Amino acid sequence: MSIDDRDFRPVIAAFCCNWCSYAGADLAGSSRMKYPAEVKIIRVPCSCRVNPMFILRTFEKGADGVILCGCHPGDCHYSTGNYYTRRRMASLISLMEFVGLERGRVRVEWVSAAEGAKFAETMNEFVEHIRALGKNTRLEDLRCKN
Amino acid sequence: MQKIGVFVCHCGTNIAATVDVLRVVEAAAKEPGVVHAQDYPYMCSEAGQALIASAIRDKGLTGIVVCSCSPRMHEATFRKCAERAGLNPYMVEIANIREHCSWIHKDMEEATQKAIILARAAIAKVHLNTPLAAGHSQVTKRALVIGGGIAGIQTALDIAEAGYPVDIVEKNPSIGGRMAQLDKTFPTLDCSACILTPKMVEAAAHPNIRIFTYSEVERVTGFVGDFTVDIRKHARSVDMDKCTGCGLCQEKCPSRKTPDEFNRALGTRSAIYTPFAQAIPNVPVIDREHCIKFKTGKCGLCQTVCAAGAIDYTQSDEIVSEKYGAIVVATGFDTIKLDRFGEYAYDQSKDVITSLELERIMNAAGPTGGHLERLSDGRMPREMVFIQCVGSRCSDGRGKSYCSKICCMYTAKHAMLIRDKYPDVNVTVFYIDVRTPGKNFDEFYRRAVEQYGVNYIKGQVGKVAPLPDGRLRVSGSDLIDGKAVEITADMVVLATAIEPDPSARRLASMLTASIDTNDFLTEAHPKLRPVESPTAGVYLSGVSQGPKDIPETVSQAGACAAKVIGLLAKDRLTTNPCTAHSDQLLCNGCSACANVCPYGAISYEQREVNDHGVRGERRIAVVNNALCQGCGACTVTCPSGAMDLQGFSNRQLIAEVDAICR
Amino acid sequence: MKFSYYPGCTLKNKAKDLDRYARACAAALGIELIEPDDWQCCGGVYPLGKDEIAPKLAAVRVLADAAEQGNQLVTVCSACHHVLKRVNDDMKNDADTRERANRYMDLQRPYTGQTGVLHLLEVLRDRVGFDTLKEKVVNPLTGKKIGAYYGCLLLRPGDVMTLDDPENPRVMEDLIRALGAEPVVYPYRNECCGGYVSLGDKELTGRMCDRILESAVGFGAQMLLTACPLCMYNLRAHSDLPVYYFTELLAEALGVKEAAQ
Amino acid sequence: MSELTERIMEISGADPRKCMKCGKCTAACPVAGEMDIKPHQFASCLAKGQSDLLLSSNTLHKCLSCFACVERCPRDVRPGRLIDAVRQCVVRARGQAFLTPEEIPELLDDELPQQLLVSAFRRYRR
Repeated sequence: MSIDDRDFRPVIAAFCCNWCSYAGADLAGSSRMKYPAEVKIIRVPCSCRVNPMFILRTFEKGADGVILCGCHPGDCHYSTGNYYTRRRMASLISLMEFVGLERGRVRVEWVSAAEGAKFAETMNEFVEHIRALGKNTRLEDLRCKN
Repeated sequence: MQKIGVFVCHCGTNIAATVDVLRVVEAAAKEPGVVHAQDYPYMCSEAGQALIASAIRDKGLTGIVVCSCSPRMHEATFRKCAERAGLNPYMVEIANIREHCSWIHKDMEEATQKAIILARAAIAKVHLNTPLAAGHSQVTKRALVIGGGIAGIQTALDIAEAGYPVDIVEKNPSIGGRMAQLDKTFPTLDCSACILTPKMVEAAAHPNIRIFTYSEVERVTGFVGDFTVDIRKHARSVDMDKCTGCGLCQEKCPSRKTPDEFNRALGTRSAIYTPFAQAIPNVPVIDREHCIKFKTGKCGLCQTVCAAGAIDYTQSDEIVSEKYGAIVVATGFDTIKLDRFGEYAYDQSKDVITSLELERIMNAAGPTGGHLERLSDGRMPREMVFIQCVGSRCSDGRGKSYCSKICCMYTAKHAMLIRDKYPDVNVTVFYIDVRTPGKNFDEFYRRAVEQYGVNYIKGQVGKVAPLPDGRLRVSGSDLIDGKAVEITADMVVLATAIEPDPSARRLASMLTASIDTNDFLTEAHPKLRPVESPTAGVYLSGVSQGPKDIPETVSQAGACAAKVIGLLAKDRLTTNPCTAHSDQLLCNGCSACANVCPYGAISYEQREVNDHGVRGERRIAVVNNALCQGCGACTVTCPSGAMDLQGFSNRQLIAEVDAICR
Repeated sequence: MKFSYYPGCTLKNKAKDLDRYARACAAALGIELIEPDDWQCCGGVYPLGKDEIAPKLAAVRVLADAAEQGNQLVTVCSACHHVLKRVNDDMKNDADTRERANRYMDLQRPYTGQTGVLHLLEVLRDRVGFDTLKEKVVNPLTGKKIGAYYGCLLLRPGDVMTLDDPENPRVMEDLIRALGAEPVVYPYRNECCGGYVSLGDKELTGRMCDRILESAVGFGAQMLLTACPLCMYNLRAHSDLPVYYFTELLAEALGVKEAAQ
Repeated sequence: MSELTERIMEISGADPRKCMKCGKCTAACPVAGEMDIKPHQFASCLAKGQSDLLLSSNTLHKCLSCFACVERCPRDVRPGRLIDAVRQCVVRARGQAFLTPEEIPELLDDELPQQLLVSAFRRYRR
């Protein structure tokens, strides 16, 4: 491992639904559970608000990993939103694989408002995984960089 | 160009200890459009809010960003503050630099960098915010309480007393719940039925309360202030208006072998039955699964003996549809199944019982007439062993990881009552910890030890082995002496873990109320909003939210009622303006959005559209703002990108993404 | 029905009965048992240390051989069954063991826990079915009151063995019932007999066996049934009660005992 | 944490800090009466970092690895694995055995199954 690798600080965006996962992240915070500062959370009303285009945009902008968190299937605040998420993301993930992006740069996780520990664990694991994958060079669009 | 103010909160040291607040202010001030940036120790305080208000007024701010705790905590506070200062409340964004930053990181540099990025994202978003106006909706001034135990009864009584109509839905033939099954209550030892029955009667007689027993919630639609609920009233096969409650049918019923649920299946009941003598309503139901008439067509004895002519075999389930402003979940608990705890021999010996079964054995109306005896041979036990934490505090996947909270106290109660009534019976309690945090609780437990001579052994039991002579060898450990001990007992009582009633899970999905990994309903905030669900208009009462004893349940039921009354007292509610809308120039009327909308909020209109000078009539999606809840499903489904969501627009979210990746 | 069959070292020596009757019963029930050409002792105990690889390799070899044949692997000895199932579980679920074992073994194809390991009792219950078995019984053991003795290795740890409820098992009782006899359920049937401690401390194993036997006799057992040669050794040393391998009574009921001898 | 404690946790893959001190392991152990240090005390000594106390315990040779403690532990501490890990630390360090091959012949009898010998040897020496 080169020095550069060790210093690699991935950019990771986490889309969290307001009702479950964002609250789960809050609980992780108020319980003082640690996870890496690389993770930046974007609040959305429901995981189904996340357009696959947002995720592609995030990668174009140079993010190394994107994680989308919503309520557990069956527990969606809007009844069915996360079912749409599940279907859309399954397609997106196969598409990303098809175009040659490393497996695992996009992840979908269900985290409830009560699962602060799961949120922290998931983030620790995801960041670790992205660190192992290294920098996202395949989708990054230099023209999009400021 | 917006004129943006950024306000960075120290939250005492909660934020400032890990985030260099001044550097965040400095960095924010350099962002385009930011004309004002400052920090303050407590932004949510009156003085902090005054700072924000004066900055809005003095500098003519058009949008503000508050870098502070979670928006779930204080977004509403800062929106109100902005409104008071003349700024549209939806021109406020929060950067969560506490829960999502200072509290989870240790390194100051790292946390400060992250806080700056979160602030930038919020600034980028607020640039694209537009003033929004909240709409209004009506409030149906009636509440629904699901579950007719002490939690549901107390909540219903308190709401009814405030003058609002309440319906209680109870799945069993009578209200009363678990408390009706208890013999005595701690820490005063008063008789459970004696203090519960008057409340049941009061609820039944209250002009504002309707009780649907033998009924279940089937469907819930709508939202806070305007729920529509379908209630299935199971066919009772007895006419509630005609029945006089004489009980003759139950006496004459020839089918008597059904396990009696009220007595935890320790005894049997007739097929036509009321669960217990003080049942409310005092009208029996026919259990069709066990009724001879329904099974074979031959019998009809109850109909013959009923002088009031109340028996009606032709009744069928009925669906009642009603509107409610608020819904209270009070579905209570059951004890866990013990099939994964074979070491305690619950399935192998009749004399190993759960504490709830002991309640029935100790109760005068129970299967043994209140006489303490072994269920195997009817003999009086001489040596009794209680085992605590059976299935509670288990993180190995067999039981529940939480403490069931009530077991230490009811075990002390049982031990004390037995020693009081039968001084010759030796009582040993195996415990891991005795937990008695409650008024007069520890004193109560100590009385069991000091006054009643109950033998408390600190240690868990490893095996209960039935012996050929019918007794039970209990192998436990005594941690104070550091050794293994064995007691030959006549009866073993298991303080079995409690879990939410199985109906809670189904109900939670119907109500879109969140539920935790143990199936307890989640509260909106664990400390500050303990009786509200995160789903507006849904409230939590009793054990459905977490383990509780009776005093706590009653307090929570009252608190829950106060919240419901607060809601029903309003004539109208402001609605969330963060709703979807379609761009009529982009919409091609394909119906994709309407297909995914869970609220039926999208319809189509023929509209005259001027598309770059070309006039024509088009089919356009129209969102009903009163129905739209703002999930955003339609925005992603729309193939032409015509649908967008106010407050979380495509451009706003992309601005946040860009700011984070910068 | 065709399975790879691992007898284990004890069944080739002191516990020949357990093996002989197992083969005879399998044949009578239309089960083909194929013994691999060369196998080694499984080690008798499962190595508990997470860093121990070498003592697991003999088991991996047998498992990998069954995988090559495309068979599931059947055993009758409690100890072999215990070791094989647990090593297989490691090969399936513990990446470190899997990787290191494969590096040592230099197999044609890497082994990743794909072989299903079954105790003969599981085959009887889940493949043959006790109802079918009952129909094949020619000498029902009517009137016999039999206590099943499971011991520790067969059942625990329950999440890996998955043979039965580790605290309140019933597979042997169901077998006894299928053979026409009456099972005697007694609470100490899943408590340890003392195992290999009897090598140095016969007194201790004596006390442990006494407790088991006292319980079995107390509930009316006239004989005991076991699947483990070590349990057999310890129980016989301390009991007047006859102790049989389950395969022997099965052979008797199926009418193949004489022929097997 | 001492190096020894760390080694024991690594070899056992079990975590004594999960223990809630209920004593169910000792209660479930069929030979707890013979042990100088009981199974629950193993977990607590390790959690406190007093692992050296355990090295000379007779528990190392009394434990049958029957897994009653492992099966019944409500916190998934797996005391049986902890005991075995300590035992391994002892035999690995000492390079000598509780039982030597020379001692074996006089312990044998005609009925003794091979399984017993193999098991005992695996457990008692390395």
